[in-house]
Amino acid sequence: MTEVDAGLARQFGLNEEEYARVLSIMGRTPTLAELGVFSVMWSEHCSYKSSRTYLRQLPTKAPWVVHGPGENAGVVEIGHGLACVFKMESHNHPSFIEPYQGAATGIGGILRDVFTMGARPIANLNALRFGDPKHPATKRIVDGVVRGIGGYGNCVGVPTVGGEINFHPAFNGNPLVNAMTVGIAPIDRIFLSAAAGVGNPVVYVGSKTGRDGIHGATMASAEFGRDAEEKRPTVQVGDPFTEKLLIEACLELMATDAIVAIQDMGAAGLTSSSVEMAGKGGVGIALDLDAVPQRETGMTAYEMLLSESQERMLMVLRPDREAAARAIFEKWQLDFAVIGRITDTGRFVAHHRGVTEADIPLAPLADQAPLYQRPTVEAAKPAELLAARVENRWGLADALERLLGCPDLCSRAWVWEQYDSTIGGQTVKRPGAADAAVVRIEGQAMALALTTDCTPRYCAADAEAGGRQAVAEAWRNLTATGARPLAVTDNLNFGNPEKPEVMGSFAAAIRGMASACEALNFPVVSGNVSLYNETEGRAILPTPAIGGVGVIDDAARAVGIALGPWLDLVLVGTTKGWLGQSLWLREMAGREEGAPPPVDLAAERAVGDFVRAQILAGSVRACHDVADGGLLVAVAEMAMAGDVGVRLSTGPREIPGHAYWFGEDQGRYLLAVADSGALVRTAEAAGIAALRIGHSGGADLTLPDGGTISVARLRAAHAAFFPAFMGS
Amino acid sequence: MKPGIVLFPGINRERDMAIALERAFGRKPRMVWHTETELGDLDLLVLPGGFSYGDYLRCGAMAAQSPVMGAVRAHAARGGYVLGVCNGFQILTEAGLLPGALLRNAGLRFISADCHLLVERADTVFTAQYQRGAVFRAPMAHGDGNYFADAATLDRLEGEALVAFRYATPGGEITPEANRNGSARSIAGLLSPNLRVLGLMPHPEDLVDPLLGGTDGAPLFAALASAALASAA
Amino acid sequence: MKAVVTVMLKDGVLDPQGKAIGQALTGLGFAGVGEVRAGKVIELDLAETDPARARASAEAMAKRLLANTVIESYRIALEPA
Amino acid sequence: MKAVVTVMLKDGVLDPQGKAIGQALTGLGFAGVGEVRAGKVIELDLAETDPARARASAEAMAKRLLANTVIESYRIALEPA
Ligand SMILES: Nc1ncnc2c1ncn2[C@@H]1O[C@H](COP(=O)(O)OP(=O)(O)O)[C@@H](O)[C@H]1O
Ligand SMILES: [Mg+2]
Repeated sequence: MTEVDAGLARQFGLNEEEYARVLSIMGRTPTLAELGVFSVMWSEHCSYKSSRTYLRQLPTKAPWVVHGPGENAGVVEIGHGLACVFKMESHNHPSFIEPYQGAATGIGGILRDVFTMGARPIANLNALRFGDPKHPATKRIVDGVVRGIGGYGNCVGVPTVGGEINFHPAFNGNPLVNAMTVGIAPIDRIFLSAAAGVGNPVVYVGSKTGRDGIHGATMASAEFGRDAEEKRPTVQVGDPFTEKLLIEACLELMATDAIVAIQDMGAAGLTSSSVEMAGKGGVGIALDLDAVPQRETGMTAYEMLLSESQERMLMVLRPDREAAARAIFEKWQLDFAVIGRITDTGRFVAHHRGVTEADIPLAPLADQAPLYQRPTVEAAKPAELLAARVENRWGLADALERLLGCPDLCSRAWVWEQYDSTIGGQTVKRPGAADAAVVRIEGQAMALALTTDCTPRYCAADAEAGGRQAVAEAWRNLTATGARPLAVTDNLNFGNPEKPEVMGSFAAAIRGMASACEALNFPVVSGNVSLYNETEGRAILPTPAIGGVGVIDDAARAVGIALGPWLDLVLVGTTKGWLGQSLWLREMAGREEGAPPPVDLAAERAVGDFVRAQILAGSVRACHDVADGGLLVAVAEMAMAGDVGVRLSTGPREIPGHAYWFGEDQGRYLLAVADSGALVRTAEAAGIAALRIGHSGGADLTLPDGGTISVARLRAAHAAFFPAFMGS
Repeated sequence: MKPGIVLFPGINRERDMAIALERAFGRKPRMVWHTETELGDLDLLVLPGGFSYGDYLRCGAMAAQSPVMGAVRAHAARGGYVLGVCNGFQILTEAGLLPGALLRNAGLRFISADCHLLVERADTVFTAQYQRGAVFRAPMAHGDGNYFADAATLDRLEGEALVAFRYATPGGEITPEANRNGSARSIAGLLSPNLRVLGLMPHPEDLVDPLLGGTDGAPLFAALASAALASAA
Repeated sequence: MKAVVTVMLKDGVLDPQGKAIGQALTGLGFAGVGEVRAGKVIELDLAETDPARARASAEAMAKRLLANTVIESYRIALEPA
Repeated sequence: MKAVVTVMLKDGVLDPQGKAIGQALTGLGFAGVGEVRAGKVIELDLAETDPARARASAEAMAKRLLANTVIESYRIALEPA
């Protein structure tokens, strides 16, 4: 039997002070299983001990918000008696260890967070950050992650409709895989996790429990004797087939009145799900571990409590509905086992082979969970890089062709063609067709607009500005389709929180996000924090990934980016020519400097509301926000999508050409309309900057510096990178 | 005729198919569970797309063994209509209702993209509302759509004109580039000798609504629906 | 007993996976790699203890489900459990 | 020589495919089917004629490419070509 002491606690990730607190709560030395429970519940992942104080700063309320942070996923009302349920979650470390399974199980986990609440998943998105394409590991990781996302998502039959990809050396040893799932539920049929009803059965459904991904500490402790080998934590393997059955079985049961509470078994599996359910319900829970469906022989209580086997759910049922529920799960060929009861003791109790392996008071386990105000140091904000100080040696055509071919701007078709984006028969705007994916709601005229956004290089230069920009860009991408932005989920990926400069960037990013969410009335309803993302002791770029959801009442009014012939292109929003941290500066001048482009939140809102109104009025044929790469890249993207040329007018004299065409000033949109005169007049009347910059037609981009380049050639440059890099 | 959709565990395009059928027939298709053996008065059986049994072992292999397939076989033997799309096509070949097999895509990757299909026969109940030689667009979404049969079988299929659709360019040429999954002779869809069983890899059911990018797939379901009227009359 | 069923694509059936593996190996600098074929192996724990009967039932399983004889051939090996 | 590399998921690693195959076989009425594990087999024609060296290079190929040793284990068998 393993000796439990401060030393073992340390291996389990609990420091002296935390272990002392465990002793005082228990009033005795905890058992191995109890120590395991404390260590996972008080881990950064489950307790948010470093981030909690900051998360409180995020605005989480709006009239349409039904459930904000605190549930398995956020819930917003979208009308017609329906709610949209969504969340984003990271699977960064598993995806580095085993890219295919790491990414696949990440999709499975976020799907469960959404259907746990009674929602049918209707769309997936994924925000990915990879290392330098030249780094030897990057290709293998890209291949595995993309296959894994497709392998799981395609099989469960949820369309993958969007996401984003960046490459940067800071992610060489630590890729980011952030997955987002969006589901739809009747607003009066949302299921929560708070357990209730003393004596009610606690039911386990789904796959059997194995020794998958058990607390890494197990491996560290040598005391496990002879059969240590089999007890090693094993990589979790996803089973999308079982997940699909689990979705259908759960939704079938949710149509009845059998469920009192339900919770997916995510991180720290049985432990966190049962502790959270009982804790939230203010009741106790007693588990009989002998009843847990087991895949392997000789599993200990410790192993069953900490196993992270996938495709499992925990439910509290009305006792009189147990038989009916069992029948549903048997029909779907899934395990169904009563493994415990709800009690009135306020304690978490686990019995195994006649022994009480754990008996923990729930209130202190939650209330006395560690909470840290970690020291922070905020980096000095870089100064603005004046366009005049950046010399330009390239013609517009050459620069454009090179930018469109660079890893951060090139076509992602190689990736999204491995994701089923049409299943469900509701995908109105597929990947690449619009700034946000547009997915109609079955049986309704309305559709959801969905996007994920973050610009890590901006966050690295100025975390507060970067956090603000990420939220603003998500809002802008939804707006550009004609949708009304509703709320966001976020995935805060940062380095080691014990490093003051990392915690400083975390604090600053939250501040920036909060200011934008506030100003844009775009609350945070769910999210996830992933810390300790480090490469050889060097932190990743701060990456507060934002998942945005909007609604458009008539899907037929949604617009994409594809430009048609004989239309005017109108730039809406203000351009100064901001080259700092721009892709042009990095790719052409080889410099990563300056302050990132600032976001004027008041202007952002005014311009966005104006653009949305124009789209809904029906006069806009295509719309694209101006983002990475700047104005000329945005024009080229619209031209390539519509396979039509554009003749561009010369920009304002006072701004250097390269700064005007490649600067990344925020809060701008390109609108394609038949009559720019009318649009410009309405804009002026509304005090919004609007300028006709070109007219579509022909097969070439005709540039103001006299250069010309064919759309076909741009497409070739745009399409080249991924197939060449991945060798297919 | 009355349409029914056969559901196997892991099937996931049944909703898409039900929407397309309801649009054309004006009534909801009946859903048939894989354990059912009595199909009642159904006269069109649709095996939809998805990942029956997770596509584990071989796509469609386990579904082809399920109880309902006995009834599907009997239905086909009686001259009943059967449509298999994607996984449904794979199941039909595994069950021996259509010849050949569907292998991993030549590029070894899942392909989710629109393809163009050349209509080889317009004189079947499935294709009556297309013109022979016409080209229509359909989304494909599969990892195992690479049609294979031995040379003799292929020659027989060609000889008996049982190829319904081939992958083609938008202009209707048969080229290797247009045949992205590497199918033998660019075969995308196949008919049984009595022309009452059709299997195809792409998804016409996902292109029946202008809002979703076109209605190229609608004629297939409209043809079935009007055949339904004819048979009812 | 334990039955190991090995399922390979028949000669004449294109094996893109085997081909890709072969190219990758050569690309990694392994010399003298000729043809490469990729297949499946299914290991079955059978209650049956009589080799003949174990083989017969593995045979039946292969015919019925484990192999698609249109494209695949199979071989069966028995091992004591 | 010919090297046959068999790649299986390590013990304890979930094998969804094996599980589904096992259920299907039982469903088809095959009695006494216990655990089922599914794996890959790669057959390599090697120019190498010396068994020891052939095994060594097959070993290297398995480590480098054929098996994902994070979740998979492999075994190698040699046959005269
Ligand atoms: N960065 C964040 N912003 C807002 N809410 C968050 C954030 N991180 C976590 N949350 C919320 O905290 C709760 C717990 O998160 P998590 O542990 O990821 O849930 P689960 O265990 O169900 O995946 C969830 O309600 C989640 O939405
Ligand atoms: Mg959860």
